Amino acid sequence: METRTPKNVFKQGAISSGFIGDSIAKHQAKTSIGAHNIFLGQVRADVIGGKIVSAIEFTAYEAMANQKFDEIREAAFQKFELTCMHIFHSLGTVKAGEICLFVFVSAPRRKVVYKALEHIVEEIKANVPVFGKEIFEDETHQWKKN
Amino acid sequence: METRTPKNVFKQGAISSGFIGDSIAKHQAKTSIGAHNIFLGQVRADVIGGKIVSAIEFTAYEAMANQKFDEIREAAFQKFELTCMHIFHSLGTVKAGEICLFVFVSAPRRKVVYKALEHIVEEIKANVPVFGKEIFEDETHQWKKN
Amino acid sequence: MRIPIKYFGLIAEITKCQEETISFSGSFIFELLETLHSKYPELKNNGFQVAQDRALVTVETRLTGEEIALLPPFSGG
Amino acid sequence: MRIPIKYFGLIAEITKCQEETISFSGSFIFELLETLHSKYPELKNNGFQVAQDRALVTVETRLTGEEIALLPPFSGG
Repeated sequence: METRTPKNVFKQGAISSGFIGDSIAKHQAKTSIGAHNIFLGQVRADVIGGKIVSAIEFTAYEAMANQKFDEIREAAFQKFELTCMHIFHSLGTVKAGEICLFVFVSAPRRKVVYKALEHIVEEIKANVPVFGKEIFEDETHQWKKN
Repeated sequence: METRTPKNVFKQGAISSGFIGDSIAKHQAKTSIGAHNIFLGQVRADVIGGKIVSAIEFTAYEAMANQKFDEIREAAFQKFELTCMHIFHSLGTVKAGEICLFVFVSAPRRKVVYKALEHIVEEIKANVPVFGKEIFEDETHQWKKN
Repeated sequence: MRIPIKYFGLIAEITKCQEETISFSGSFIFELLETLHSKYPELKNNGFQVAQDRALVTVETRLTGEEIALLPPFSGG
Repeated sequence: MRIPIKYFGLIAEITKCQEETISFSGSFIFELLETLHSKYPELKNNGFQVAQDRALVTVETRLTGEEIALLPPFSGG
């Protein structure tokens, strides 16, 4: 049984570029780091059946999702020699052009960060119970598929 | 013969987190983008023979380097379906903990950005005439090897 | 047994609620699903996975009384 | 032929200058390198690549009179 409480990965609304810049700045004190790799998921204004996606509204099974994020994080630290790792995912409405997923890995040397980042992002997409509702400009919607 | 003038990739001194945040923000208007991938090279305070690296001083064969960066960029646009790509490299002194390389790729879908980013960073490391002089705290130095 | 059930995404649209507690006499997930399919016939046309106590389970899993969740395809990021 | 030559990194430390123009009567890169090795004996102990007109060349390449550069191992990023 998992007893430790996983960190909360979710943030209400879009993830701002200022928040991302600040996260990068915080790593300047960690002078053993030689390479950072960052993935950002951005909401696309897809055209589906002639209608344009204006936003995605994210919901999640939060307790299970935070546990999954925690498992993904722990497994990645086991698998890859990383100095640190941060994951943030939006909940609620994120407009087209805004950022809804921010994954940030850092390591002494670069070779490991490429593989680690891809692995973590793919794990998130496949295994974390988050649900995106694509809202069209006419306020109809459809459920996003990854 | 190459007639177009390549963009200047070099920036004097460290690349600030604010600059990176602003670059991210500028992409919010490009609503066909679904995924960004960013690589950041950070100067490590390596300990070499008991002495600590306090900074790297970068020089480059600028004319050839900018031409190489341009070739790498054009080849990557041919090879990968990318919406945009930005490369910045520091010249001059960059202190331990500061960022000296910023590579930023964006695409409609995520699968392509991992491969594209790794490819571009490895090409830069292998083929661009930039030279790093590792400055120790006692002001002696050695030449960096990748 | 009283079983708390959570619904998400498209599934919550079909059930028109995000959670409820169901009184139920069976022992397995597949028996619970039969009950839910009767209550919400539209569920049959939609794929979902089932979690018990925040972990995915198969339909042959025995009910423990802990929270059940019906999860449509994940689409995070 | 007068040939402009640029030196970088460790190589510029050895030559104690970043660029110079050399008057020279040979036709090939390897001949130019012989001249430079005589002028800067310490060059022999250090690996470098040669560029002519901003493109890497081999020692068998013919000199065109355009800018030559002596490039130690690249270490950007």
